[in-house]
Amino acid sequence: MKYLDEYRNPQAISKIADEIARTASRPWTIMEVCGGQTHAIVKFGLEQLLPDDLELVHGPGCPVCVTSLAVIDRALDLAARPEVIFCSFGDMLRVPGSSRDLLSVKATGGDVRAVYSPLQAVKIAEDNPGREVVFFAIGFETTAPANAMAACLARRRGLRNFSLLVSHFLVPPAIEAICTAPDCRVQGFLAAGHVCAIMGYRQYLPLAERFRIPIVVTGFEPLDILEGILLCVRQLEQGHYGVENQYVRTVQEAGNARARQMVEEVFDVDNQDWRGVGAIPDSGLRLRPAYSQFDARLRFPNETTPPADDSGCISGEIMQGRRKPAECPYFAGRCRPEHPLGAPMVSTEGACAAYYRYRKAEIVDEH
Amino acid sequence: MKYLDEYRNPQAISKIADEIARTASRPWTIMEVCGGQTHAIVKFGLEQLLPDDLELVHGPGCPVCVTSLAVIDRALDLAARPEVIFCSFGDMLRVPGSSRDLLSVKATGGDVRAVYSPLQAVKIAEDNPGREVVFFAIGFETTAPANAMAACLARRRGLRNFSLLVSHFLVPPAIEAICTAPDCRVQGFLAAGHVCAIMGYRQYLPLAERFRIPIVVTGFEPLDILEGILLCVRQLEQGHYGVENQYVRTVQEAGNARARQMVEEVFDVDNQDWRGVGAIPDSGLRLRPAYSQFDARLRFPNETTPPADDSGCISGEIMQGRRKPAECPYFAGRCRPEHPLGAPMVSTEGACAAYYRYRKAEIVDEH
Amino acid sequence: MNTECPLPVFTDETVRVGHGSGGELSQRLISELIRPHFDNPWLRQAHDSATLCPGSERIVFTTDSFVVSPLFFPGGDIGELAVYGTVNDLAMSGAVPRFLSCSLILEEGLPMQTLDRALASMGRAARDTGVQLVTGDTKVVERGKGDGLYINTAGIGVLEHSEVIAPERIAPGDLILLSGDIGRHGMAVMATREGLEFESPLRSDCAPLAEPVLALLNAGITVHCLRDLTRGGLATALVELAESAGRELVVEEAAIPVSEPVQGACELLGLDPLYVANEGRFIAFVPADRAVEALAILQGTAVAADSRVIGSASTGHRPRVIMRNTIGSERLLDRLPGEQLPRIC
Amino acid sequence: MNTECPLPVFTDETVRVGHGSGGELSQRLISELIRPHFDNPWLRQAHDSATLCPGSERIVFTTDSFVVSPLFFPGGDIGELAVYGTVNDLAMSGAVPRFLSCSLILEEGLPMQTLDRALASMGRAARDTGVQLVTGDTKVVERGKGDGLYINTAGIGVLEHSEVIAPERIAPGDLILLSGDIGRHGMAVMATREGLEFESPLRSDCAPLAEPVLALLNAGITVHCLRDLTRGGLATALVELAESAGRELVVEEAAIPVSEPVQGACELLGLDPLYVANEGRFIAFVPADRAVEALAILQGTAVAADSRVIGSASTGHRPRVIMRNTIGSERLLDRLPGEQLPRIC
Amino acid sequence: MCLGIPGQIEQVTDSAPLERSGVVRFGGICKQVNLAYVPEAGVGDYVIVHVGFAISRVDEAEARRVFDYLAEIGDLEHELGPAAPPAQHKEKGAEQ
Amino acid sequence: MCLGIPGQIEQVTDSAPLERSGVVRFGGICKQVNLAYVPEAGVGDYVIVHVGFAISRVDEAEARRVFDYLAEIGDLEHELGPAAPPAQHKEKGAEQ
Ligand code: SF4
Ligand code: SF4
Ligand SMILES: [Mg+2]
Ligand SMILES: [Mg+2]
Ligand SMILES: [Mg+2]
Ligand SMILES: [Mg+2]
Ligand SMILES: [Mg+2]
Ligand SMILES: [Mg+2]
Ligand SMILES: [Mg+2]
Ligand SMILES: [Mg+2]
Ligand SMILES: [Mg+2]
Ligand SMILES: [Mg+2]
Repeated sequence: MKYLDEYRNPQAISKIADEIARTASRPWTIMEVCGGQTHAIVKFGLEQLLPDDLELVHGPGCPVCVTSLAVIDRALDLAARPEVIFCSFGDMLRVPGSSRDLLSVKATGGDVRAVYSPLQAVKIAEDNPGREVVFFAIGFETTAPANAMAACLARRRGLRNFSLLVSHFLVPPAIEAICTAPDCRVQGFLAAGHVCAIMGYRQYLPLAERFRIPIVVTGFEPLDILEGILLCVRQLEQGHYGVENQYVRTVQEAGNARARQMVEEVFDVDNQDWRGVGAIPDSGLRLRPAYSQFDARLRFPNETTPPADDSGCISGEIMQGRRKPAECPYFAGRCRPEHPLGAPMVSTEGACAAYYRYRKAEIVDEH
Repeated sequence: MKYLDEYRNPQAISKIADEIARTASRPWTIMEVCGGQTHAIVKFGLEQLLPDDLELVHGPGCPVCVTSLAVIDRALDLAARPEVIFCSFGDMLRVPGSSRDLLSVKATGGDVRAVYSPLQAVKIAEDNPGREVVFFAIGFETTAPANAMAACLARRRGLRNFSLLVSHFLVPPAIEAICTAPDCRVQGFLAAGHVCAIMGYRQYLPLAERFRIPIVVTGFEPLDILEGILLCVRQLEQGHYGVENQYVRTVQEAGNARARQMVEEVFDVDNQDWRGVGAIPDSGLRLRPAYSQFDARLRFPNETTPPADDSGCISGEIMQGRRKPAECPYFAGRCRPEHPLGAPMVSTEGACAAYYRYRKAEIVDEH
Repeated sequence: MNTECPLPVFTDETVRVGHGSGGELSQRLISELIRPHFDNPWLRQAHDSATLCPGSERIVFTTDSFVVSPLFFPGGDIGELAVYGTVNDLAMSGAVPRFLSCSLILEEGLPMQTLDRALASMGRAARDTGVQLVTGDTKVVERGKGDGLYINTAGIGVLEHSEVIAPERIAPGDLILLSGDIGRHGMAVMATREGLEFESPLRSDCAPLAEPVLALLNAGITVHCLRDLTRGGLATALVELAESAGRELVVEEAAIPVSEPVQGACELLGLDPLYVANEGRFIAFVPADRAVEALAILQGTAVAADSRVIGSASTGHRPRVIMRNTIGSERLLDRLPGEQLPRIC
Repeated sequence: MNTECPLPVFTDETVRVGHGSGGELSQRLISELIRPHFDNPWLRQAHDSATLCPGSERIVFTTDSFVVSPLFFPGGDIGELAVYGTVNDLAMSGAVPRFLSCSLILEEGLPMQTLDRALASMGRAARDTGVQLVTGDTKVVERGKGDGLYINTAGIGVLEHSEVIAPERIAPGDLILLSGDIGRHGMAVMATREGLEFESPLRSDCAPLAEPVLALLNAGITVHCLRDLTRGGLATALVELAESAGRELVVEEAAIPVSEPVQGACELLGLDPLYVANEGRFIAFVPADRAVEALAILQGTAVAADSRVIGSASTGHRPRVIMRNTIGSERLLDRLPGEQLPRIC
Repeated sequence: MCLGIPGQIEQVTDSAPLERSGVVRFGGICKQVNLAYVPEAGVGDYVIVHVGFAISRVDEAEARRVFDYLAEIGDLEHELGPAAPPAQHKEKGAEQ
Repeated sequence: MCLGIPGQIEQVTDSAPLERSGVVRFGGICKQVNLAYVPEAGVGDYVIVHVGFAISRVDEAEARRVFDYLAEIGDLEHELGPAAPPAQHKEKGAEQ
C-alpha cells in the first residue's frame, strides 16, 4: 500500500537508525505522546534499533487509556439500561470500570455494539426509532471532527433518540502538565501527527519555548517515528528547542480549518480528568449548550456516584515514565491481559501488556 | 386417580355398552355437543362398543374449532405486533387463520406464549410493565368465569397493559340453531357436563320441549358418556324428550351461582359468528362497557378487514353431522394434520384428523 | 509481584464472547474448566482430534445435540443427558459405548458455575458408563443467539456381538418389551416450566441403557431390534419402527406403566403420555420363545427392573400400530403433527 | 380426494418448533429436505447411528460446531465450513477422512430455502472430499435462542500411514511450511458485517486440506506436525504448538503472504492479520532435509500452490514464538486475551 | 369443550374472597388452584378443575350412583343367566 | 491515538457540503468515506482516513522528502566509505 509500504522499508529504516546512533552522543529520554506511535514502536520492535541509552517513554496519548473511571462507570450504567443501544469504538470495550467492562455488560444483556465510525451510530439511531442510541464519543483532537459531525447530523436530521457520552481530550495541556511535574524526566516530545493534521502545530511553539524542550510533529510508520526521533535527538544534541514537523506530507502548520470549524461549532473547552494522571485544566471538550439535547449525561439521570479510583493501578506513573510495569503490585497477578485492572494492560501495545508478554515467556521457561 | 379410574373400568363399561345394545331397537343419531366428549370417544374408541346403527355426531362444542376466521386473523395481527406478548391456550396455536397460525407468527418473531390458565396471562402482564399483554379469551360457559376473573383482577390491580381478545360462545343457542336447520339429523343430545357445572341445565328445558328432543347432561369419562348415551337411547325408545342429568356428581340444576355472578359482572350477551356454522343470534359474550379498557379490539386499531372464509373447508357441515371428512375436496390433500385448513384437522380428535389417521394406514398398506 | 495466577477462570461471572475467540480466554476455559472434568490420555494429547484403536473392525457412530430447557431439572441435567443420550443410541445398536466427542455452544452471559455444574455432571455420567470423552470443541455465541448451553456429543461404540439389531429384523410374533414406566422425562421438564408451578415429585427417567442391552446380548438372547424412547415418546418410536420394518405392531395400553405423577400432570394438561419424551426407557423386539428369559434379564438390572411385555409384531403387513385399550377397543397410533401443547378442550 | 402429498416440506416458509418435535413435521423435514442431500447406504438404514467397517484399527475422531454469521459469505458458507472444518481436523492427524455425522440446531423462523442451500452445499463438499455423512440429528430451538442455523459435525478418519503426527514430534531444525496467504476467511466474514460496508473482493479461503496432506504422506515425506489455522489465526496456532511441543519457534514476517485486500482491511480496522481466522490454510513441520521436496509437493496441489517456508523450530527450549519482522527486529507472539476488535488508536 | 379434572384439596392457602386458592392433588402431583368459585369446598373435598379454577365440588354420594346401578344390572344378569351376546362392534377404519 | 490510514479517492459520490463522500481504496479494498473535511481532495488524491472521515490530503511532493534525504546520507556514506558499525541493539525482554 502506497504511503505505508515505503515507510516500512528495511534499508531506509536501518539507515535512519544508524544515523540516530551516530547522532546521539549521550542518553536521552523522549516521550512519544501518542498511543498510535507506541503501537508501531511495539509492533515493529523499534526500540531494538535504538541506542541502549536512548529511552522512549510511552505517553498518555490513548483516549481509551485516559478516559476516567467515573466516565467509564457512567458508560457501563448507560449500556446496561434496557432501552439503550450503546455504541462504542472497539478498543473501549475491554477497558475496566470499577467492577466490569462493556463486554461484560453485553454478556449480561446490555445491547453494546462496536462501531467503526460515529456515522454508524447515527445510522443505528435512525434505524431504531424506538430505542435510545448512546454513542461513546471518546478521542483526542483527531476524532473530535468526526464526533462533532455525528452531533451535527443528528441535530439536522431531528433525531430524538441519539446522544453522546463525551470524553474528549486535548494534547497540549497534557504536555504542559507532564513538563510541569517536579520529577519530569522527558527531554523531548514526538507530537501526535494526526492530532496536528486537525489542529496544526502553532499551539506547540509556546510550550517548546516555555519548557525549553524540542517538540517534533511525527507520523506513525516506523520510518516516520525514527525520523522524528532523529530530528528530536539532533535538537537535543545541539541544545535547540524548537517545534519541527516530520510529518509534512500530512500535517500543515494551520491544520484543517474546516474540521476545526466543526469542532468549534459543537464543542467548547472544559476541564478534564485523565485516568491515572488526574485533573488538567482546559484539557477536555464538552458539548456546547446548543447541543445539550444530545448530551447523554443530561438525558439520563445519574444512577451512581462517581467512584474513587482505588484499584491501585499505577498507570499514570507508567504513562508519565516515572515507573515500570513490574513495579506495580498487581502486575501479572490480579492484573493480566484477560483481566486488566488498568488500561495499559488492555491493548497488546499497552506498556503493561507488552511487558507481560515478555515476562510470560521467561517464566514458562523456568518450569 | 379417584373419579377417573373407576369411570374407565372395563367391566363397568362393557356392562353399560351391553345395556345400550339391549336397549336400542333401531338406528339413532345422537350428537355429543362437546369437544371434550368427542376427545374421549375417539381416544377410547367408544364407537366400537356401540351398535352399528347408533351414530354419534361430533358437535360444534370446541371453542378452538368454532372461533371465527376473522377473530383468528385479528389474533394473528395482534400477536405479530412487536410490543405485544400474546397469550393463548395451547390448543389455539395451530388453528389456521386466513394464511397462517399463531405458531407461524411466533416462528417469524411474534412473542406468543401458551398459558395453562388466564391467571398466568395476568401475571405476565404484571411482570412485563413495558409490554402489552393480550390474552386470547376463548371458551364456552365453562371458561367464562376464569376469563372474567382475569379481567376483574386486572381492573382491581390497575393493570394498564393487559387486554383480552374475547371469543366466547354459548351452547343453548347453538343447539337451537342445529335443531332449527331444515336437514337436521340429530335425534338426541348429550349436553356438555362442564358447561352445566357453571350454568346448570334449566336453560335446556324449553329446548327439549320445543324440539321434542331428549337432552342428557353428560360427563367426560367413558362410563359417563356411555351412560349418557344409554339414558338418551332410553328416552328415544320410549318417545320421551326430557332433560336428564347423568353427571350428577358434578352438575347441580342451578349451576354455580358465584361463577355465574362473575360472568354477569364482566360479560354480556352478544351475537356471535361460529366458524363453519355462521352467525347465531345471542350466542356469544362480550366485555361490558365497564371493562372496555381491557378490550383488545378497542385498544389496538384494526389493521385488516375481516376476510371471507374462502378456504373451502366444510367443517361446519361436518360438525353438524351433514357430511363426512372424505367428502371434503381438500381432505388428505391440501389439508393434512401438519398443514390443517380447518379446525377439525387440528387436534388428534378432530373429526378430519381422526379419519385421516385411519386412511393413512390404509394407503401405506397399498404401496 | 505475583507470578502465579490467583484468578481461576470460573470466578468470571459469565461466559463472554472472548471465551469463544480461540485466544487466551478460550484456552483457559478449556484447560481450567472443561478438561479437568474429562481427563484421559487422548484429551491430554491436546490435539484437535483423537486417535483411537477401538480394537474392532465394526464400529457404531452416532450423534445428538441437546437443547433442553431448563438445563437442570428434577432427576437430571443437560450434561447427563448429553452422555446418556448418545450412549443409549450406541447401545440401541448393540454396541459397547467407548468414545464420545463433546462440542459446546455457550451463550454469552452463561454463568461459569452453571457450565461447571453441567460439565461435572457429564464427567460423572461418562465415568459411570465407561465412555471416554476424547475430543471436543467450544464455541460462544452472542447473547440472544443461544439458550445458555447447547451440547453436542458424537459417540463411537464397538460391536462385540455378531447380532444384527435393526428394524428390518423385526419378525411376526416378536414380543415388544418396554423397560419401565413412560413419560417421566418430558413431564419433569415441563413441570419446571414457568406458569405450571407443579408441586411435584416428578423426576426425569434420564439414565444409561447400555447395561440392560448388553446383559441381553451377553446372555445370547436374540434381539431383533432396540429403540430408545426420546422425543415423540413411545407412540412415535413404535410408529417409526412399524414403518421402517413394514410390519403391523399391536400393543396393549393396560400393559404400559405410567406413574401417578405423570398421569396426574398429563390429565391436567390434556397430554397423552404415549407421546411424552423419555430419556431412560427403551423397547426391545425379541422372539417370543426367548421373551421370558429376556424379561428376567432386564428385570435383573436396576434401570429396567420394571420391564414388561407390552405387545407384539403381528403377522399383518400394514405398517401401522394398533393400540388395544383397557376397555377392549382399538385405536391407531400415529405421529403427532408437531409438539404436544396443553389443551383446554 | 387427493391422495399424494402436493405440499413438499420446503414450501413451508420457515422452520417451526414442530419441526424439532420428533413428530410428522420432523420426519418430513428429515426425509424430504435433509436426507436427499446425503444419500448413502448408511443413512438409508434410517437408524439413529451408523455401523461402520473403516477397515483399520487406528481411527481418528474429531468434532466441531459451526456458528458463523452470516451463514453465506463470499467464498463459502456454513455448510461447506462444517464439512471442510472437520475434514481438515482429520487431515491434520494424517488421517484419510471417511465418515461424518451432522447435527443441526435450527432456529424457529429459519427459511427452509436457507437450510436447503446450506445442506446442498454440505452435500457437495462431502462428495468433493470423499466423506460419507452417515448419521445425524436435528433440533429446533425457539426464536431468539439461535442464530438461524448451527451445524455440528463429528468426523472419523482412518490412519493409513504409520507416521505419528503430533506436536511433541516437532524437532529443532524442523522447517515450518505455510500453505498460502492468511486472514482471508476472517476478513471476508467481517467485511460482510453490518456497518463496515466494504466494497471488497475479499473471499474466504475455506477449502479442504486432506489432498495436500495426503500428497505429502503418500510421497513418504516425514511430517512431524500439522495444524490448520482457524480461529486465532496463524499466531495462535504457532503459540499453541510451541507450548504443546515445548519448543521455541522462529518465524519471518516477510515470508508470510497477506493479500492486498486483507492487508487493506486490517490496516483500516487496526487488526493484525496474524490473528485473523482462516479456513483453508495449514502449517506443516518437516525436517529441513525434506523441506524442498515437501514444498514442491504442496505447491503441486491447487489449495496449497502458494506454500512457502516461514520459519523453523529453533534449538531453544523456551516454549515461545519469535517473530522476526521485516526491519530486522523481533517480537514475541502470544495469544490475544479475547477476540480482536476494530481500534481507533 | 372444557377439560375438567377431579382433584382433592390438600390445603387452602389464601382466603381473600376473589383470590381464595389452595393446593389440589391430582394423582401424583399438586398444583395451586383458584378456589373462589367453590366456597363450600374444603380440605379433603374433590373439585373439578378447569384452566386453574375449581368450577364444582364433586358429590361423593352421587358419584356412587352409577356403580349402584351397575351392581343392579349385574344382579339382574345374574338372575337372567349369562349376559346377552356383546354388541357387534364396528371398526371405523375398515369402513371406508 | 488516532489510527489514520492513507487511501486513494476513486470516486466522489455525494457532494452536499456536510455529507461530501466518496469511495476510497486501501490496498485491495474500497470503502465509503466522508470527505467533508478535505474539499480540496479529488479523484486520484490520497487522503488520511480516521474513523470513516478523511482528515487530511497527503502531499505527494513532501512525501518524497525523507527518501531524498536518505539518498543524500547514502551518498555521504558512499563518500565516507562503509557505514559506521550498527548501534548495539537492546532486547527489552532480556532486561528484566
Ligand atoms: S499492571 Fe495493571 S494495575 Fe498495574 S499499572 Fe499496569 S494496568 Fe495498572
Ligand atoms: S379436511 Fe380440512 S378442509 Fe376439509 S373439512 Fe376437514 S378441516 Fe376442513
Ligand atoms: Mg443420535
Ligand atoms: Mg438419541
Ligand atoms: Mg435413539
Ligand atoms: Mg474445534
Ligand atoms: Mg437466549
Ligand atoms: Mg475439531
Ligand atoms: Mg477445527
Ligand atoms: Mg484444527
Ligand atoms: Mg437424534
Ligand atoms: Mg437469533
